[in-house]
Amino acid sequence: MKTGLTAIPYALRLLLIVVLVGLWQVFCSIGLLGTGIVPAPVTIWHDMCAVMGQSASRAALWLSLRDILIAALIAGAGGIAVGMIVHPIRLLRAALEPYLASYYAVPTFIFYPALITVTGSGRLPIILISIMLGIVAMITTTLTALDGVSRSIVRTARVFGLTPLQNVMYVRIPAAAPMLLSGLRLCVSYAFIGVIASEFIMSDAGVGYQIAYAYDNFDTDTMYGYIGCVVVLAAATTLGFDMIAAEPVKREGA
Amino acid sequence: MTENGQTDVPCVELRQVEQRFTTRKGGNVHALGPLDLTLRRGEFLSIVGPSGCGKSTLLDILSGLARPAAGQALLNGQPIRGVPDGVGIVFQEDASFGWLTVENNIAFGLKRRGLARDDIAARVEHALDFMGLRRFRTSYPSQLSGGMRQRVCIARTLVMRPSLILLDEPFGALDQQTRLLMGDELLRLWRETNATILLITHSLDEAVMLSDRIGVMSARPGRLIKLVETGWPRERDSTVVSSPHYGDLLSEIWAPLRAESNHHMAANNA
Amino acid sequence: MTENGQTDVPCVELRQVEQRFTTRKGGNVHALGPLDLTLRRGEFLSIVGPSGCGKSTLLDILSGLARPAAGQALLNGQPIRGVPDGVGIVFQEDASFGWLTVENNIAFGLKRRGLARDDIAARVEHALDFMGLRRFRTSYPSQLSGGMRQRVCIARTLVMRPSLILLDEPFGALDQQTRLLMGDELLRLWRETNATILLITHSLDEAVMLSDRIGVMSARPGRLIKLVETGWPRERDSTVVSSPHYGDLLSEIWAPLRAESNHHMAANNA
Amino acid sequence: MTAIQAHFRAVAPPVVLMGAVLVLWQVACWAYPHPEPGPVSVAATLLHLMGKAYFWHNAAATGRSFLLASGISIAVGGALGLLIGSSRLLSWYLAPLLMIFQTVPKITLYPIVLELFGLGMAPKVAFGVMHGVIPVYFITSRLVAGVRKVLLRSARVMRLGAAERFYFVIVPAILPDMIATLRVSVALCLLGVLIGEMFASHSGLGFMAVNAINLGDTPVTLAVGFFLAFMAVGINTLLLYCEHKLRH
Amino acid sequence: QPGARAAEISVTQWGQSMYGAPYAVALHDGLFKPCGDIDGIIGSAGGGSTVRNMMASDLPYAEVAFPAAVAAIAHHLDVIIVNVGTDTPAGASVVTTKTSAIHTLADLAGHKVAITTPRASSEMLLLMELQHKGIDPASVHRVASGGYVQGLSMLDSGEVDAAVLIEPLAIRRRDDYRTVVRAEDILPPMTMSVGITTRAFASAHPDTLRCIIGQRRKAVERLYAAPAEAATILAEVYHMPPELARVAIDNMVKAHMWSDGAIDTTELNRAADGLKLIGELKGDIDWNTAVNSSFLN
Ligand SMILES: Nc1ncnc2c1ncn2[C@@H]1O[C@H](COP(=O)(O)OP(=O)(O)OP(=O)(O)O)[C@@H](O)[C@H]1O
Ligand SMILES: Nc1ncnc2c1ncn2[C@@H]1O[C@H](COP(=O)(O)OP(=O)(O)OP(=O)(O)O)[C@@H](O)[C@H]1O
Ligand SMILES: [Mg+2]
Ligand SMILES: [Mg+2]
Repeated sequence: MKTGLTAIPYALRLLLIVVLVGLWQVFCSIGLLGTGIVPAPVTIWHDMCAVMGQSASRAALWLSLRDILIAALIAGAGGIAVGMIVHPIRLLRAALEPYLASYYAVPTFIFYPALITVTGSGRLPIILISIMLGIVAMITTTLTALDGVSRSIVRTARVFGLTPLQNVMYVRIPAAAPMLLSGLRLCVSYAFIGVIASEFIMSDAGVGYQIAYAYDNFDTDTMYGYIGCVVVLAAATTLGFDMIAAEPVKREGA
Repeated sequence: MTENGQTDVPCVELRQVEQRFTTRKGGNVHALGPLDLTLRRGEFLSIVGPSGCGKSTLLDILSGLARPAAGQALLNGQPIRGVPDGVGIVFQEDASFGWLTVENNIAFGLKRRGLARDDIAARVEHALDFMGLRRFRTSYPSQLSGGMRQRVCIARTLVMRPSLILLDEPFGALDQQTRLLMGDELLRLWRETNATILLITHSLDEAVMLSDRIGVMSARPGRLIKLVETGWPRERDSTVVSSPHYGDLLSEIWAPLRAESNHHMAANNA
Repeated sequence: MTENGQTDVPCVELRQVEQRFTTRKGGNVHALGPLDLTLRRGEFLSIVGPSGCGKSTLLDILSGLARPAAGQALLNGQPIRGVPDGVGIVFQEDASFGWLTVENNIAFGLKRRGLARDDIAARVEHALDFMGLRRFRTSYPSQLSGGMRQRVCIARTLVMRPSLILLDEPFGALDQQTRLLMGDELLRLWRETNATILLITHSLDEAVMLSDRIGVMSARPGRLIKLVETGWPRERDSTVVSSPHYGDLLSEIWAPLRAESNHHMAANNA
Repeated sequence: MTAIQAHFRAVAPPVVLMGAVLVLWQVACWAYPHPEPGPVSVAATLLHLMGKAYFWHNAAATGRSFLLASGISIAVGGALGLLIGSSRLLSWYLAPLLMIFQTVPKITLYPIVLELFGLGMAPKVAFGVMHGVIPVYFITSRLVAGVRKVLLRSARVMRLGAAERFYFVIVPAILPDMIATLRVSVALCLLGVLIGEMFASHSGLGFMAVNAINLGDTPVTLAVGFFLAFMAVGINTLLLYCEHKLRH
Repeated sequence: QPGARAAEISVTQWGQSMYGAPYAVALHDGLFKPCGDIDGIIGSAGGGSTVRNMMASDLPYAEVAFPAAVAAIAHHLDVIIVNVGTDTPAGASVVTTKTSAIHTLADLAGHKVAITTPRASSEMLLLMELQHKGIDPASVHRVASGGYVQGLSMLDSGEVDAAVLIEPLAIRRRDDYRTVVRAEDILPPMTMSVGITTRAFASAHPDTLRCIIGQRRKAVERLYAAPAEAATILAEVYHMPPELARVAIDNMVKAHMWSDGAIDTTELNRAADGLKLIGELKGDIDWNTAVNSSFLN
């Protein structure tokens, strides 16, 4: 009963997406949206099915997905760790802060050629670039999250005489959890962008490469098939993450 | 031991303690002192004073959370370095852990200390009853009112059975009637455990009603301008309010405070 | 007009007012009532009650910020719809505007109402003096203590010269000594402006000391369980504390509250 | 005196850190000869470039698109944030849609952008906006939702209209935090503009960078990268200054 | 201002490759002035994106790599070939490290060679070279690196034993590597880049097209007539070191890289065969419909 009630808004949310996609289809059908710009959803759906029907495409998708996951996990964990370490060291933090804030203006993949002379080519530089993209968001969020932990909670931890590790495990991380989750969400989205954009620009495998390849070869159907897959994946991770994150956020009375 | 249960053995000694802060803009704030104060083992001492006079600062020094800028702070004859064992503190602000249920909040310190499960469970049960939190044991702090949350913090401190309890305006979030009841509970607890209690409060009634001694602090930089012995017996509760001595004590601490406040008001309009 | 300045003309009338909330999880909270209350024009009425009993909810209804779920709320005989003219309210939480200086905070409402510059300046000057804020006129709220900020909010409301002043625990952030002084100021203001005042407070002393009448509310859903007439003359101040009648009044409102609180404690442990 | 000291305290740590990194990098280059250039040669290249008119021509092209993109992002994202953030219902339904858009790698939408905006400055600006607008929206809506209820209630009691409430209460209440977090979103606008320049352009720093990459001219690539980094830090510092001015 | 479509010619890899040299000269000398309001050359990431950029442009004329043009035609885009840009694979090479044991194409057997991306022209040329020398393509492991610079990095780190390369990057890095084979030494002339436009534009503005192609031809003539001067111009327009531009131009002049525009079906077919070799092209292309040579004079 209770779960049934709380599921209703989620269902309505999904319904809204369905309705919007339906409208898009209608606009395309009556010619309000030129097919030269974006194809109709039904067309894209067919393209997606065609793409997913090939084992090579599934492999490409899986390859990208795997690396997105690896990058998101490393960036997330690493970002939290770095944030935790930097936070109490005031000087270090003051030194890092301006760079953290302006970090995203520099297109990371400019450094790709320089990077592969160090790392070699293949999937490693792609994963590294994605980590580089995501980790800064995680560090920043961790710092903000730790700032948000109230002074009295930090002091309470001290009064209980916790070891630094206990302090992190039992107080800081749980206290910062709701924000850390939103940071992780950012991390996933950056990992997505990092992996697929790197593949698009300079790789030879993965969904991003397939999109670029199809684009270069005027294979519009395949291209939209892959783009559709990427959007669906993005939507699934976003909504999925929302549902996972909802519980701790609600508990903390946001 | 005197007849009211307190001893003459010093538990805490402050000698010419001072505290200063540097503000972010580089200014210097003289927040406290110089201040001399001796807390006798087993006594119940309250501190009252205008807001911002340095009461919380004083507690930070006693609990080892901050080192004084000048002077000495001794616990059982030893200089206080870091948070000493056996000191419990309840902060002025809400310090409940939002990610834990009420019972897990209360058990937190016990678990970290590695007590036996049974022992933890027993102590938590007792604290839940004691603080009137039984119905909320599985609630999260965000589902409680500010007053309830403060009770959780008090319970979390008391289950550790500290021998020195520092309370910073613990009932600030409660309504007056609940404050009175909680005060009675605190007195009972104090008698049962023989702990030394230092209570900081804004409420003169509370200070007069509960304490063996009351310290009155000046406006910032806070110094002790009066130290009043109430002379209540160890067995007492909020009914002392009706004793004639109560009014005398109240006016005895009210006079210097009123002077301080007026002085302050005047200064602010200068 | 009676000898203490209040009239028998009803200013506010509440008839069988009730309030209910739907929680996010779909539950239903009966927060208030049914409650009947008449506020006479020019009187000073205080409301005390356990926390969470619906006092702030009641104020929301009176100020037109919320519509009651049942019953009627009338101001000067008219149903309250939206925020009526001439009603000033000071909220329980800090409502000062962090981006404005103290004087601009105070002038805010006057400026929005488009008063003449001179008039605004004069009123602000007066409020600064009145509230002891002169020294802080160009400070920003973040540079003030919680108590000072609350004074800013009071000043901001009073400069509008409301005929009905609703105060929700306005002195909560102040220390007791300052509370008493502020109470005296409030009485003076009340006499000068002939406003009707409804004061919500946790402090029984304050209620007894300041009011013509005191309403005692039950635990949630809050109902009026007692209405006590103090009988103080209009010319009064905090010295009434020493009158013998004071103690009687205190115990008269304390008795039902103690019962409520005990009842509540027991219920929480059920 | 103290003002200068405080200033020094704020500026010194990042400068020292950057210095340390550069020195380490240079030492690594000496110790371990590598095709990659060290900071000295990158700095020399940058100085050389900065003496050239075409470099500034490119920088100005990027700057124009960036300003336009951030302006649009802030206006549109801010408006969306104010609108959606002040309504629980709207945010429940619209926020996930926008978040999905945020997660989609914009680069895959390049074909559509080209189709819609053609060539020239428009697609670059569009790319910048696509990168920046959602973060601005998220920040604004989070801040608007976070405006303390009591302030809004005060506004109602003062009988302010909806417009007055926005203008006199909500906007000033969120402004300092807004600027604080805008620092990150305008950086993303710049990124978007640069990506646009890498795909179809004949000017701009992104165009320069991609040419240098394909010509294997690492010093120029890094010089452009560092110039962009300096610009980003500069913009960031400027916004930080505004934020401090606004925060009391 | 935003929204206004640029009247620009699209040239693949503008600023990076030698395809653009005639345009650099023409632009510098104002040769395009009689052709209307052309305010510059727009570059692009190469491949199909140049075709797309062209189609999005107000002046749909572009010089694109031949495979991209073929792909566009094969996918029934509204594109026709109107002139030839370059007709030799000159500038493409296979390089290895100075210390490598690989000296000839035959030595590549059993080794790894970095190509840019699968089925790109770098792979095509490599396969054609192998085919020409009668070496089994399967014996050479082709490793996709993602780009020429990346290929060199892989070579440096020992992940591959050789890498394909093009000029001018090859000239810039010539001291670091040893050339194993140069495409122009093995392969006969074939079409490498072509000028394309849309049918709609061709029928609406035949004069503009004629003008652009004619002026480009003039620029090519100047290139061959005064290479040193052209190198100075290229260095200025591409912001390239003059020395690099000089060597690059000299090499290209020697190989007679730039075509005057004339379309030779044999050369088209040779290049198309290469595309079939890598599987980019399945059937034959009907040059009669894909090519319109009426704008050549
Ligand atoms: N970290 C700090 N930096 C600068 N000033 C500080 C700091 N901590 C406290 N102060 C200042 O020192 C003074 C004493 O603060 P403290 O919190 O001890 O007062 P208090 O007596 O506990 O007040 P209240 O009754 O309001 O709780 C105040 O004026 C406060 O502004
Ligand atoms: N919007 C709301 N949704 C659900 N419940 C609410 C809402 N507002 C108030 N309540 C509940 O209604 C009851 C009355 O709240 P109210 O704030 O009026 O109490 P109060 O008497 O002012 O308490 P306090 O003395 O602590 O200020 C509380 O139990 C509160 O949890
Ligand atoms: Mg304090
Ligand atoms: Mg309330």
